[in-house]
Amino acid sequence: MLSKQINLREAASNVSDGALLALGGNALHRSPIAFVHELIRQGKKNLSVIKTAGALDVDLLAAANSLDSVYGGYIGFEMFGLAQNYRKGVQKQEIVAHEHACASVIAGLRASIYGVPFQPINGFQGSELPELTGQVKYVDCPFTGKRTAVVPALRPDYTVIHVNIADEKGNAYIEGAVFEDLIMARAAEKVIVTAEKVISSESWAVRPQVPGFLVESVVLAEQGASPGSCAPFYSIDKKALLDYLKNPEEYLEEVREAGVHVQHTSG
Amino acid sequence: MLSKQINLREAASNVSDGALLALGGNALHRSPIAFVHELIRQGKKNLSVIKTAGALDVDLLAAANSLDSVYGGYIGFEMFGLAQNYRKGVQKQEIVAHEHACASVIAGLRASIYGVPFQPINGFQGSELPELTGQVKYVDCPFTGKRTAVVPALRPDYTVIHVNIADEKGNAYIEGAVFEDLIMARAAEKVIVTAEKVISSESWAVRPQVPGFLVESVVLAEQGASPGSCAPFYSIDKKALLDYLKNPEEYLEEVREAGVHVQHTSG
Amino acid sequence: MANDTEKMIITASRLLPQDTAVYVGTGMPLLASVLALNTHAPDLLLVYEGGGVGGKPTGRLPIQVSESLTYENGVTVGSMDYVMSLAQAGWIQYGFLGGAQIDQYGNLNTTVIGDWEKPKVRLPGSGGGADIASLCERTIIIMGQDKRKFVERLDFLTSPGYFDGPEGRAKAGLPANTGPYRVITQIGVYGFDEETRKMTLLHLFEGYTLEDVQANSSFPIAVSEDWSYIEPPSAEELETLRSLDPDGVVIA
Amino acid sequence: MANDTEKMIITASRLLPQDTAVYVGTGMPLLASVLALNTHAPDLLLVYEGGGVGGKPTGRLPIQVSESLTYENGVTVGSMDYVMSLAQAGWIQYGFLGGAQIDQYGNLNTTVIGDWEKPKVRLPGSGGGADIASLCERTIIIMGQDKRKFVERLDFLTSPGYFDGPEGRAKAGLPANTGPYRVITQIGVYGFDEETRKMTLLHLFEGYTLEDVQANSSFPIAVSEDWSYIEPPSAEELETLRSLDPDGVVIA
Repeated sequence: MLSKQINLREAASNVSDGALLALGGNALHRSPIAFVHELIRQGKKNLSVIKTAGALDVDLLAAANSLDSVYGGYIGFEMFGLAQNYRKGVQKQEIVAHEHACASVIAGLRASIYGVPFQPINGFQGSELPELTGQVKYVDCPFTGKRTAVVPALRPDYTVIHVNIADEKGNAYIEGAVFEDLIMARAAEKVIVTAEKVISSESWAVRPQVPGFLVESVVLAEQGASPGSCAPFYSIDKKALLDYLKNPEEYLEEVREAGVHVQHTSG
Repeated sequence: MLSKQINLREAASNVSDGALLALGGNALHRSPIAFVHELIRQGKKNLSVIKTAGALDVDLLAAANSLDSVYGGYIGFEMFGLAQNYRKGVQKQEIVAHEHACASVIAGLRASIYGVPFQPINGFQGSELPELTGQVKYVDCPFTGKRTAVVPALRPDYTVIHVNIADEKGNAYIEGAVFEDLIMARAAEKVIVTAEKVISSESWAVRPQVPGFLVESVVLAEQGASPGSCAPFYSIDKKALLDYLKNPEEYLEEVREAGVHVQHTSG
Repeated sequence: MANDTEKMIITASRLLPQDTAVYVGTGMPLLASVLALNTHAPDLLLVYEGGGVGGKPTGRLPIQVSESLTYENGVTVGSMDYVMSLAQAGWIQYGFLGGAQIDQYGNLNTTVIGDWEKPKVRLPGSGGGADIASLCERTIIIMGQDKRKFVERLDFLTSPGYFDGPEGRAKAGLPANTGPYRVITQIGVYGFDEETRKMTLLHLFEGYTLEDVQANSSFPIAVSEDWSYIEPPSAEELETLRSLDPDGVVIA
Repeated sequence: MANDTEKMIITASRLLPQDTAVYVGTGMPLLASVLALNTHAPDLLLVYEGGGVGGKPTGRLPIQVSESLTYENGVTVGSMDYVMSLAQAGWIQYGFLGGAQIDQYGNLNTTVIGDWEKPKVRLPGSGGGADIASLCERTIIIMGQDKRKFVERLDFLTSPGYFDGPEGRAKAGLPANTGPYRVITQIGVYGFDEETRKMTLLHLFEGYTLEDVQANSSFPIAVSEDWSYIEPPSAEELETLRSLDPDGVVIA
């Protein structure tokens, strides 16, 4: 079997303008930030993003004017405040917020992994979320008659996840919380894995959770979630995040000038 | 917190006649056979069983006239042949086969873990299975218009799973294949765990997959899946299985005479 | 002396009983839950939004629910799908909520200020809020109180409280015996009247008056006949809380 | 000399290409897949009904798909839900099926002999059959051939083939480019004519004649113009196969 390992530039170049991307990780944790940086360097346009809880990843794409719409449950920097560039983009009506909750994003992805066009969901009775962007409709259960909320399948063109370890065949291992990465990796048309370490498939000491046959390409990206965290390798780089929130333009300038992925830290 | 550990007799006595039971394990592997033996000793009547692939467990209940109906995908002894007592029960119309496939049983359980009354399922277009016992109906997807098969939620009164290790709080660990046990344990009203070993909750060396708060009671049952297998502790006891298939009455007699759970092997 | 945040967290933690499961989000809810675990409720089951179940972090607080510390000593390292499904199937008794706006029936807005189509301020969105609000038996809302936050009419209903009164949740098809249980602000603790499902003052923090309650709300707030002052944080509570957040990430 | 079972397994294994995913059930399919893995297709991905993905068992064969050996050297130890969902989402190219009855369009019965309401013989049921038959790109059916098994009309349609002809699967709403690919019996190998979707002889095992084909079927079987004899098992194939099942559990 040929190795699936390619470099970050090649991998990102496979993503077309206008693509629908699911991004792994959660909030400031284990998001594929190095990949997002590369998308920005390549000047991608009109991307849409699927993400349960987005933060720097979504906000960076907003700041770079690469973002058309978001299927997201929560976009913000948790205790560091609002996602200012995403916020402004939505307020200026340049970015469409497909109003979701984390659970409805997941249910939509779950529909795709089971090859069905929709999923019933409990917990959307009464919120104003549903009606606004058509992300929730109702059907009557044919067995019980119960009126039941359903969400449409979410099928990303690409899922991009950042993991602790991958091998050249695409097998991938995540330490600790997997978030929705394993679901995203099965819901997509194609999957790109970026990894802190790429090892030989003969040398696994742990059991990978993502089987390689689901994966199109593997990219080595050390510090690939920074300035977010990638447990247990590194924590959030608060200084870099606060610098970003203060001056996103300067951060973007640095990303673009770097030309290639650099191990981004404030230190 | 009080210990949830009780003995096999107490645990089985909580199951009422007419109860709907989900049984863990798959075919001849890691099924809660000791628990089934105890149900038979207590002369339970009119039970219904949910099981993806059933074998000795279902057939024993059929042989003991404890079984009213089965929601199952496959009932048989794999390469050892048909489930003769179940087969005869259905042929005599004493047992109702709610015609399912393994995947539709799982989808029904999945509906329960998500708190919804039904689940859409891919792969039932065209089989005659659906129409016969009302286990599959169709709805039109409100987003795509696609005609979509759906199955009703399966919500067991009790799920009974046999695991490798449990603790007194109900936390439980399965080695190797988990089959549908983790889904069953979340789909049920109540959960009973039988275990090869019961340890103190302070002494886990592995991470249990079933959180104790889902579990009503824990039972120590060494060789609790025998004459089926419980990897990696023991394999199938072929002689005992073949003896059963030749003479189920004698096997039942031994179970009843034992009075309590004995470590059942042919050796 | 405890500051407002500390008082609110300690008061929230006291509401969490032993032997129950609580759905835990970032910030004050996380601190309140871990504080309960370390004081009166050692068997409280923490279900972290990020996917951990039963984690009992030691030492410093995990400041975010996705942090690896939330798995420490826990049972399951799952996904958000896993923990959400526990709520969806009715396994979670308690949940925490916050919001930019609340109305008298405990409905919450975390989505937009202004019009949804052309928002004045775009907020983070529901996150797990809509689900928690819909599915947990008792939700505890923690938020600052002023006239802009305690509003007559939400700009957007993200997470349902009692809608427009006692029949609201049943009419919407929400599970029985669920809904907002308490609202904790810097001024006091509120419940929801069983008859009207309107917000009602139950307890005041010392230093505040009944006038402060109304002066900081755009809707009228009833006062329970047997309202009382909240017992101030004990030395043990305060000390434990501060040891959980030594850098003052949340409580500063 | 190879016996019928050995010949059928070896022939099945040859049909499995490199770099594809095959859904593996108990018995002959398991042996055929592991044989392919050990001969011409070392990168074949075995997806075991019991939940294992990518397992490459060494030494003796795991005689049942739920056995722990199916996880050896594998990637994922999942659940049946996991591996079924891979088929449901279209990730699995090849699947194996068997049956008590087959008709000329490759429809299969594993449910009952006789009437479903009052069966003469109750069979095990669908298992994963209905799904595999519906969802895999190419299914390979392995079964013994005689007039009782090759029937004009099934007693029950458990697992869909081409229904009643070329439009059947599309009409039923099944995914395009799926359906029965080959039927392997002790007599020969059959395909399904692209025009009619009727079973057609492609290859004979040595020792059998075209007359045997028809004499052992209750429906007429067309013969491909360029039918041929099957190359007998090589010494390597036979040796490898027997080393996988030294006790003759399946091949005896």
